[in-house]
Amino acid sequence: MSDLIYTKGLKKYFKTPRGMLHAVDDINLTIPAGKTLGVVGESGCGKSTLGRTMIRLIDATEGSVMFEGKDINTFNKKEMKEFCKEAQMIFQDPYSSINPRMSVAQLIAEPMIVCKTVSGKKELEERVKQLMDTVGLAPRFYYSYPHELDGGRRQRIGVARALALDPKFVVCDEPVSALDVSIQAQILNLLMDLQDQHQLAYMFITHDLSVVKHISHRIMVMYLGECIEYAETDELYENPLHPYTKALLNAIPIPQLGAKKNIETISGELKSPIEPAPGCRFAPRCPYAKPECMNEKIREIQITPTHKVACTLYY
Amino acid sequence: MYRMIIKRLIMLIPVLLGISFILFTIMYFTPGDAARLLLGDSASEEAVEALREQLGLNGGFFERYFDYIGNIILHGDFGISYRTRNPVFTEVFTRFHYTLRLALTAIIISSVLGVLFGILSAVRQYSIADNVITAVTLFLTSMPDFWLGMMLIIIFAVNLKVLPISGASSWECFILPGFTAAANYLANTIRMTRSSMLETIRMDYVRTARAKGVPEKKVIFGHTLKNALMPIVTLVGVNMGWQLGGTIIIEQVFGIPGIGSLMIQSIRMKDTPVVIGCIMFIAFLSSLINLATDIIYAYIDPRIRAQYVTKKAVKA
Amino acid sequence: MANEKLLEIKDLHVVYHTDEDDVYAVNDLTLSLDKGQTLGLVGETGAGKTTTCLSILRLLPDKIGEVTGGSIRFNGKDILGISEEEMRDIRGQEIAMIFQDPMSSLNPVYTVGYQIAEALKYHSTEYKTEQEIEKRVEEMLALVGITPERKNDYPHQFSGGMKQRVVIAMALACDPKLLLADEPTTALDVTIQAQVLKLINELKDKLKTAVVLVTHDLGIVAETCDSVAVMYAGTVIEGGPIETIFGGENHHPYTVGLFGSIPNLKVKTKRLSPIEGLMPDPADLPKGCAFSPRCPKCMDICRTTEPPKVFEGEHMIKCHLFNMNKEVEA
Amino acid sequence: MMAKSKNIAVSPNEETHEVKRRGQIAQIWFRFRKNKMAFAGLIIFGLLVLVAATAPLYLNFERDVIQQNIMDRFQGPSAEHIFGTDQFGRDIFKRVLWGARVSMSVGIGVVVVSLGGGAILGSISGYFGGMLDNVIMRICDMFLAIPGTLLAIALVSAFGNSIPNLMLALGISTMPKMSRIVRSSVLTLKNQEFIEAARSCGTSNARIIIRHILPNAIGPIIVEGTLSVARSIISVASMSFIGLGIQPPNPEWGAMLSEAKTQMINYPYLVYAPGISIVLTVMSLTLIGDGLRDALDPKMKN
Repeated sequence: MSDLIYTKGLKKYFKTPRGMLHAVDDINLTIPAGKTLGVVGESGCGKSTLGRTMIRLIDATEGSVMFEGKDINTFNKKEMKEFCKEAQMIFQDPYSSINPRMSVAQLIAEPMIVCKTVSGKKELEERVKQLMDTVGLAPRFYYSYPHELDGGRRQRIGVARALALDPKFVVCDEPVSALDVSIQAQILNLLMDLQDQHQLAYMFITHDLSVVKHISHRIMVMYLGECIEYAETDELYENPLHPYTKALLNAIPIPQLGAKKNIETISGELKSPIEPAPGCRFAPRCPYAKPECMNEKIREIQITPTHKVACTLYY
Repeated sequence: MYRMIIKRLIMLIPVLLGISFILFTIMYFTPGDAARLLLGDSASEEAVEALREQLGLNGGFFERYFDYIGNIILHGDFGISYRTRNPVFTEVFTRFHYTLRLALTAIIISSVLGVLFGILSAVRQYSIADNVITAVTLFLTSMPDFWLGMMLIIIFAVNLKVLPISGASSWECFILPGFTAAANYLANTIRMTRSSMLETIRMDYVRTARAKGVPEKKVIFGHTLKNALMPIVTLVGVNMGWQLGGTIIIEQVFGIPGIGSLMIQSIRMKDTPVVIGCIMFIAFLSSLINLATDIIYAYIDPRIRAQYVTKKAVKA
Repeated sequence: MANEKLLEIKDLHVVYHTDEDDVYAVNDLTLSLDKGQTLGLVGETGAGKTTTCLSILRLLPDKIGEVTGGSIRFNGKDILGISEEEMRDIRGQEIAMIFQDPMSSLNPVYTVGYQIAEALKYHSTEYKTEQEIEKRVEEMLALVGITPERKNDYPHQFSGGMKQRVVIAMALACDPKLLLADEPTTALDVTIQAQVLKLINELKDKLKTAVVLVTHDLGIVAETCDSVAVMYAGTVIEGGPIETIFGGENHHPYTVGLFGSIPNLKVKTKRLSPIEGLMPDPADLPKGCAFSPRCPKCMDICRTTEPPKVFEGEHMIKCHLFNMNKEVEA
Repeated sequence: MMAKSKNIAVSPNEETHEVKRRGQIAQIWFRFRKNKMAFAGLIIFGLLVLVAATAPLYLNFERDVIQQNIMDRFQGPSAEHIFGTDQFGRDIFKRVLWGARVSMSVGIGVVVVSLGGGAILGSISGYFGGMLDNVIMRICDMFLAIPGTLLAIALVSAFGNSIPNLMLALGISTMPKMSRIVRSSVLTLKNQEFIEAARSCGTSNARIIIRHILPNAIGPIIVEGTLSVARSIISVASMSFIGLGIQPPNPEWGAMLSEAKTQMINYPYLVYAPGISIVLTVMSLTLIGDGLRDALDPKMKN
């Protein structure tokens, strides 16, 4: 299995008036071609920032993102332009992520015009129509403006735009969380079909554990900027190790009668990732916290070749 | 809190310096010679030259500017008026109380009536009262204040003969100018109050208050107004600042010898120290008003209060 | 206790008059809820769930929202018929409501203690003096798991989950008979959502409050509700005790679609089976059954005639499919 | 690689369901026209522009507007002189008509200066941020601390009294406010996800500003521009009124009022026509501006 993209010790810190905000802290991940890595976490855990550093929409503070063996953080302007064709992004909000003053055709054509991947008007038009067909937008929307379309169709525009340059890697930043369940399922199916057809690698960012299970091959669980558990999807759901992962799984309501009688909850809420204390960042909420959790940086323990966890319980 | 006030006052210094520099530059490049203007065309060249020397008008641009600023910083001396040879301070203060009286009359009229009508308009949205208020507002914003002043003079002073035409000798003299100066700000205050109230009324917490069964009066004057007040406080503060320097034309219409008239005279006579002095004084006052606005904010909104408190706590 | 009707909505119609169109938000909605029971109101955005709750409290936006037909009976009283004064007594005291976004449901310029006390001040006969009210506020805060000393704090000093706890304390302060909870956990993170749901579950059992829980999440319904009403385009298309919705054989095609759209944690599915198409425009509803354009089992009659309510014991389905051999309500 | 694929997940009614389609401009126009007040404003303003533009066709500037007829001075309104005559015996109606030309063109000129400068400064400041933004905004703050009328008076005295200088002076004195408005609308847009989306496919800064930011910012800028023409007409009149704007005998409305000022106690009718003309023009522009604002962004309406 070839690794299309991987990171080494990736960090992104932001300066704030109250100190350094550790949005992404020492992340190591790999995504093979044609596979999906799900990134799960609650709001404020740094998953969106991670997604943006993966395609260098934001420059990393430290560490590297290796794409096909080259570090994207060292790319110059020209190399960046080439990289743009390989790595694209689908955004969360189908309303604010689409320029309201451009027609559907213009929106989908824009990346191809910017990157000059097509020659001639005719080819461009054909390509746009083909893309619209691919993502399931009827041809009659060619001249429509976004305000005439609903969230689901807008998100299809976002998908078409991301695919326009024939990328190998797409970061999907909560692409369905703003949509209703029935529409959500349509978009999820579309993304999965496209992956099969085009061998796309996805980084699928979400807070929804049931969605991520459905679409991912591997899953990374994040908490306050750190990766706390990293495993193959089935392994993670059958045998969650980290207390936070367990709590997350436990917290999802199951739409079946009697699926769960006792809701066990963890107490407390997410702290801010500004100047975090050393040690496990989950420790203040963890029911199993021990004194050593608070002291040193937690090591990642390799439980099986495909399952890592950062918790003192498994030292 | 005190820390915030002191910080704000210190931040004022570069702004005042910047203003003085901008104005000094403009005045420097204004054609005409203050000494010649003062002595008139009949004066001899020697006399003009002597006066020029005396007033320090012969130096280069930077020399004169730094002289001027140096005197302010070192001696607190804002210079003397070329025209009257009085200290600038005296000039400003003998005139200022007229402007202040006019501005206060206007600000009281515009704020009190503005907030009242604004609330009425918002609470009874789309009613006849709302439509009438909106129409009057539109009319007031479309009127040049000097024309309104002239019309008021024609109606109340010429035809009805109930109020004086011009002057500043008694309190009655300030009624017409006060209303004239208030007109525009009144319209702004009504508009702002109305839209701020309407925006706040739609907030979830107002709906929550209603769902709790809080009486409608309490919902409007407690939950809504207190939150809607923020932009209104800002507007009143800004209006007050503008009023102090913005009554120039109204003073002309009603013949009030306030600071506005002083400034126009001084610009015409190239009386640079007075022009700069006046405007720095007004800018300083406006900043104090802004500061007061922010303090009122902190009083109304606990979130802003908390900002000041935490800042202090972090530093301490 | 059971079978004592607390809330009965019959044939409710609500229209919003906007500048451009009349929006038919609620159409022919019928619901009922027994004392102390929990009803799950399920549906997607625009199904009319929130509008239904606001109609119960008579808090539809002034001059825009209008109830054009039907009746709402609460505890035997005709809510649509009583005066505004009487209605205000009901609000907060007998029916309380929790809104979706805890961040904006609390007034930023008042302390949380004051906001909880407010409902008591205007209604309660039990807590009259200042001390009694003060004590009740502290009691309520403790009940939702917040230390009573925090009553003098302002909303901005609380996190999202804590704010929602304050909102719950505020709603329950007067011991209402009915709590309308409009997506109370949607704005919260999963772990916090679990905490708040647990709290609501515990409190409703303890205080014997009836709850209408509005949600789009079938999982939440399964965990908390006694009965369910599935809404689509402003009307209930399927309803009944929870067992009949989550079990049983006959279901409305929309309900089937909803279940098919959710990726299930417990069952491995390769592909989701979503409902095709979109929610209809409530200003321009299709003729006949509102779901017919999206329905995989659509028949000719569905496009022309409004489907009848078909009953199977307490289980109701509003669909032509089941019309054939069951008793029909005229 | 991108093989032609069959439609995935197109809903069955995708082809049949007809959506309401209207061009964007047409839609704005539709909403604008529904607003009766704004539409009335547009008609009034249209008429005023028509009168102003065609004035040379039916008026002779020298003979009708400037030439003094001392014999006819101070004639009250009559059939011959609808608004009467002024102290030099000139027909006020004709002067007011011609005055529309002056007032409107100078008012628009002022806005061209302030909007042009403000748009450049504001968009640079908003888009690039950092030090540059800081410097530009601090300078704006200083200018904003000086009362606008006064700054304009000082600038006119420095530049010398002429129509282009007046436009420049008033333009500069309103430029800081304009910069701030443009800057804040650029700042809001800059943080939208679609700008990020554009950057994610390597779009250059210039293209982002031209293709993505300007088309979205243009609406509020047009609204602000319209309202600002209204305010400028008042400012120009005010400047003329205190003798620092357009000079007599040129019939600008403010200048006419300035001439009338000394006579108004005896001849109040001198004050009516020029003043009402200002009110009418400013009001129609305000109505248009407000109407445009609502039409461009229906959510903002209340």
